[in-house]
Amino acid sequence: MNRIPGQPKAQPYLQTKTQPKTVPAATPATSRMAPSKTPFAAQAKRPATAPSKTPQKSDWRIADLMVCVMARLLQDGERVFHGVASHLPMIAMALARKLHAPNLVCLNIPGGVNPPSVQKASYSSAGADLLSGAEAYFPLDQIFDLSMRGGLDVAFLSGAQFDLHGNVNNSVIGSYRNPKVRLPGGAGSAVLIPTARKVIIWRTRHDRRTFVEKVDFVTTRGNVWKVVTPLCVFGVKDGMLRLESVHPTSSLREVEENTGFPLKYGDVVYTPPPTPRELAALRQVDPHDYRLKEFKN
Amino acid sequence: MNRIPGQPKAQPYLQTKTQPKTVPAATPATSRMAPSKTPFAAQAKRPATAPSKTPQKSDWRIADLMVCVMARLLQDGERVFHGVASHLPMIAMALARKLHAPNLVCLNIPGGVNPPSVQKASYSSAGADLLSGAEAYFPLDQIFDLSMRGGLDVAFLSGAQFDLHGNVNNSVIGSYRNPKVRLPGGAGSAVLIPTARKVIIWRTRHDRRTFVEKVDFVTTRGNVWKVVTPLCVFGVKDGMLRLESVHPTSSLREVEENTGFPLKYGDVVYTPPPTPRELAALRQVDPHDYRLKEFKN
Amino acid sequence: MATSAFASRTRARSKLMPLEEAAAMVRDGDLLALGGNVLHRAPMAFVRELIRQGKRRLGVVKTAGAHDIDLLCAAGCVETVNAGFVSYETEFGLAAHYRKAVESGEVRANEHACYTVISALRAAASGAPFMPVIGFRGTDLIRENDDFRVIPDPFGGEPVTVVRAIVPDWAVIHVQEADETGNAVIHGPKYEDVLMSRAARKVIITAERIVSAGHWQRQPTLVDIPGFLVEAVVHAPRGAAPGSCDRMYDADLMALAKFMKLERKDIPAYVAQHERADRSGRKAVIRI
Amino acid sequence: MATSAFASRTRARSKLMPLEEAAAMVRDGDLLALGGNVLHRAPMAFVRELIRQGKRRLGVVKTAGAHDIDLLCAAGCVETVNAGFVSYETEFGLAAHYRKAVESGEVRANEHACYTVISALRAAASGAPFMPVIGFRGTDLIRENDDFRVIPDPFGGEPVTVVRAIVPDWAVIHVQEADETGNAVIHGPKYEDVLMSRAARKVIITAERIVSAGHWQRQPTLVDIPGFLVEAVVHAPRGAAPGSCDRMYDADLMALAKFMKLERKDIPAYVAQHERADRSGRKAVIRI
Repeated sequence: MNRIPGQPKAQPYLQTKTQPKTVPAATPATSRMAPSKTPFAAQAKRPATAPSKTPQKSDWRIADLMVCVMARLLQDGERVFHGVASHLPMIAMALARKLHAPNLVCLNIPGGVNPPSVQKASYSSAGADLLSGAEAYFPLDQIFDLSMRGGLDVAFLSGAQFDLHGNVNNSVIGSYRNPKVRLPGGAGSAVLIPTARKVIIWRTRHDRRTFVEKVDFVTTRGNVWKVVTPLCVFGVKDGMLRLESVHPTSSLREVEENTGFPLKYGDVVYTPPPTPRELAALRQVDPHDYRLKEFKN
Repeated sequence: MNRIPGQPKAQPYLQTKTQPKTVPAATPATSRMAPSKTPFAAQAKRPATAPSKTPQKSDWRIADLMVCVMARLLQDGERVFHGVASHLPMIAMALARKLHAPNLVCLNIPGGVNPPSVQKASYSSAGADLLSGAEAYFPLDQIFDLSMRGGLDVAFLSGAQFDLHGNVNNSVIGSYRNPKVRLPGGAGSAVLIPTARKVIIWRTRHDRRTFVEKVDFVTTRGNVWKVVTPLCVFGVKDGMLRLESVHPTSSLREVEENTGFPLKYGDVVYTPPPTPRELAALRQVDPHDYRLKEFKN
Repeated sequence: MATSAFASRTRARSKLMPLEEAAAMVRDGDLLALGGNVLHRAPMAFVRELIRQGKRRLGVVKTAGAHDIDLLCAAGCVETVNAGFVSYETEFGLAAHYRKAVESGEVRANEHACYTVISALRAAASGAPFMPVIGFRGTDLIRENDDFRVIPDPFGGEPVTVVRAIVPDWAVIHVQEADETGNAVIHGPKYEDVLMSRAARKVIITAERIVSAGHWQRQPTLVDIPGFLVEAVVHAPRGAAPGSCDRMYDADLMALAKFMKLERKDIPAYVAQHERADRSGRKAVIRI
Repeated sequence: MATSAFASRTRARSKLMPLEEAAAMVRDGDLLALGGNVLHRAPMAFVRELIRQGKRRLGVVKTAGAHDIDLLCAAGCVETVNAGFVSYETEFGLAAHYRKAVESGEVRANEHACYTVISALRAAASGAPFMPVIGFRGTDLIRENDDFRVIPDPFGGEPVTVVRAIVPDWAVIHVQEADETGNAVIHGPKYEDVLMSRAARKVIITAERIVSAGHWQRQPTLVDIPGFLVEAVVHAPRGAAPGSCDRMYDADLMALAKFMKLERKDIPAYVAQHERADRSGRKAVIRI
């Protein structure tokens, strides 16, 4: 496990209320990817209903942090979509709705508007369980239409390769007609990234194969707003990815070493770690730790 | 009442089985339109459940004949649509389904596939009663789609003006921008007449204002197959309306005098009158005589 | 399912408001998609309220209208009608006020085929500038109505007619049941209402009954219009009268026959008569 | 209502037939739209029967496929896949057989956005040669996939991407309930299945349960696919397994995990194993 020292207890954690600590430029980095597969032993033993008031580094895992970061990016009342193979956003949306965005409109492929729970979505984020008990039915074709007419606020999308210019590839490694690797395909991203008001990219890998100088194929490009990885958060400025915050478990150098394009940044801060309130809510929303699933491949 | 002499009792009535009698060219005509508003007194007194075995002229009205003619044009298994303000086709479709076309697929604006009854559709052929008890739901937008992709066999449509070339006007009398009369509009006809495999036009008026030399406006043109009026049935040959049969209540001369374009015809026959079986079924399908409604304006 | 953990859901902002308030959101010159079809489930209470509020230069879009469009034309509220058919079906014949207004040049009848209205709304719903309508050909409407063009098929087929998107400012839809957040259910024929709710910039629901939030959680696929698309919910009992509303009431043919005899000058009194009934719905949710 | 007078309705031709017979209608080279989404409600029994019958050069169209497309590719039945996404979601990762077949050049991956699949099917359903897809821009797919063109907006707006119609020869849809005439009801998410039933030339329904004709007369709006669009109805209990079928069974993750270990040579034995279960449905309606 490679983690930088925990934050001092006195540090405020709520991103919205405080100025997060600036990242020291020379924080050491020793691995290419932030590991997050194995839950901390301490965490596993802690009763889920009684979280510590003052979280330590052992209170959370990268998956927890990523979900919390993604949830914080959502504002109350927004219409947000997640697709297939999207456990982290699915949980982040439910978390945001529970915490600060009670009027979030959560949309998904099976069409359940605001599913009351994501606790049955163990192996799929596109199944009937997300429709069960929902407020209304608004399925995929209509979600696309909504985005086309400018009515989708946020889409969570992923991919296999990203470059400095926010190009996304989930189609092929190598050439399209004669691929070295045939990837799953961009799913909805080729129409959603250009049309959703804000696009949040997440990816559970952060290495030089994923963040590349130039993508092999532009499956899509457009309104990328944030990119959340196990190491950091990128924003977009002047059409280019720009490092916004480094997770407290990582460092500027680690990000730099694992990114295939030259990092752009100004004032980089530490990503505020999950707060006790966030962690408690997260345990309620996702008691079975489905948020770890995306880290298993 | 202007009716030509009744057919001899021995004459067979079933169009499908016999060669209908040829129309004498000089049958006298004295009125511009076949009246059919008032049911015959004799008919009104006859118990609906015990029709005569040998129909006399007093057994049926023009509305009955028109409905029977329209029903006969439908073949088993066909997908047939009627729209708004369409009592005659609505009843004709139900009648065909009851008689010779049990697998007819009856479609309508409210979306009831094969409504079990049209007996509640008193003032409208577009209301919820046609969906109640239906086999399935297939509403207007999908019926149009079906026709666009070549899947609609027959559409019943009407209009205010028709000409020799099968042009249909239900838009304006006078000019489009500055109309003398603003008509209701072509409804679905501008897309259905070009795309349905067969279009049956019906109209309860047959006069020189309706069948004109040249329509004021071409709302639509296309696959007109038959035109059923209170006087006759037109077919279409080489893109032109051609007289096919004259109702036994009318005459070639009457049709000629009431048609604003030169009549084209070869062997013209009398339209076989409704059979006892047809009339009995018609009374079951439409016991409240909704088929007279279109003759009231 | 831990519904209790999501108590905040039931506290979502109520969109229930009086008819007057909802109608006041409509501005002169707005384009309205009116739900229902001919004499069935048209938002008549809302239409009468628009007239009482003296709206002007409205555009209307609908496949087949009857009393709604006729009445708005009689009251001088309308500038343009985009429709495939405007008439009272068989029983009452032509829509006399609409007809006169078009013939006098006061109202522009932008005639569509019913399907081109649907296609234009589909274009709007999918954010597209136009929609191909393969069957719309050989009609003078292509020449006279500026909403149509014939373009080449880029895939090498025959030229194809396209219809311009129609984006209503409002879809006004009368339903049997809605909750205060705007989730709405149409019983019986849905006509073009669901499409309208997707094509319009904003949606106003008038409803026979206001049901409690979460009413359809056992069968969410029954919800025709999800609340998040809806701007306002109005409780409007008998809101489609004198037209029909499936499972609630049939058309009032006597009332319609009476209306047929009215002249234009009688319209203010006619809509004033309905004011109390039209505004009789509940203004707020009674929480138990 | 005089239902008795319409007794002939219940004598409509039954379309119920054995799985083998329905699959035999599919010819080599046909284009199939497969219902469901990823691991949910895909017509797996039908897919396995296609493999047992040795179909070749099939085209497949679907927004997001998983086991269905992977298995067909493993069996060498496929020539082209038109899809937005082919993968087993998170748990099982990529669709290995699909991936290898594309990488070897045996299968052509005609990548779409899920929405351009929907748009292409909408074009087919409405008989149009193409459909505008306003959001599809800035992607290399426009260059590489021949289904797309960028055309001017005849109404003066920005150029717009259009997608060519995709007209499947067959839509194969697994549902929970159907009657012998083909009326079919999907419980839970419908995905693109209703659209597919309208876009395809012919429809095959496989169903968990065969219900009596007239089953939905009290609520005809529940019927997702009207029988007159349907060519064949197959009784296929557990017809979506090892995927899920809402309200009937969830995905069989153990079976899927086992499948993941199979190589191409194991596929004939794999589908043979399923033959008895796949063909276990009723072949005819039992009339009481």
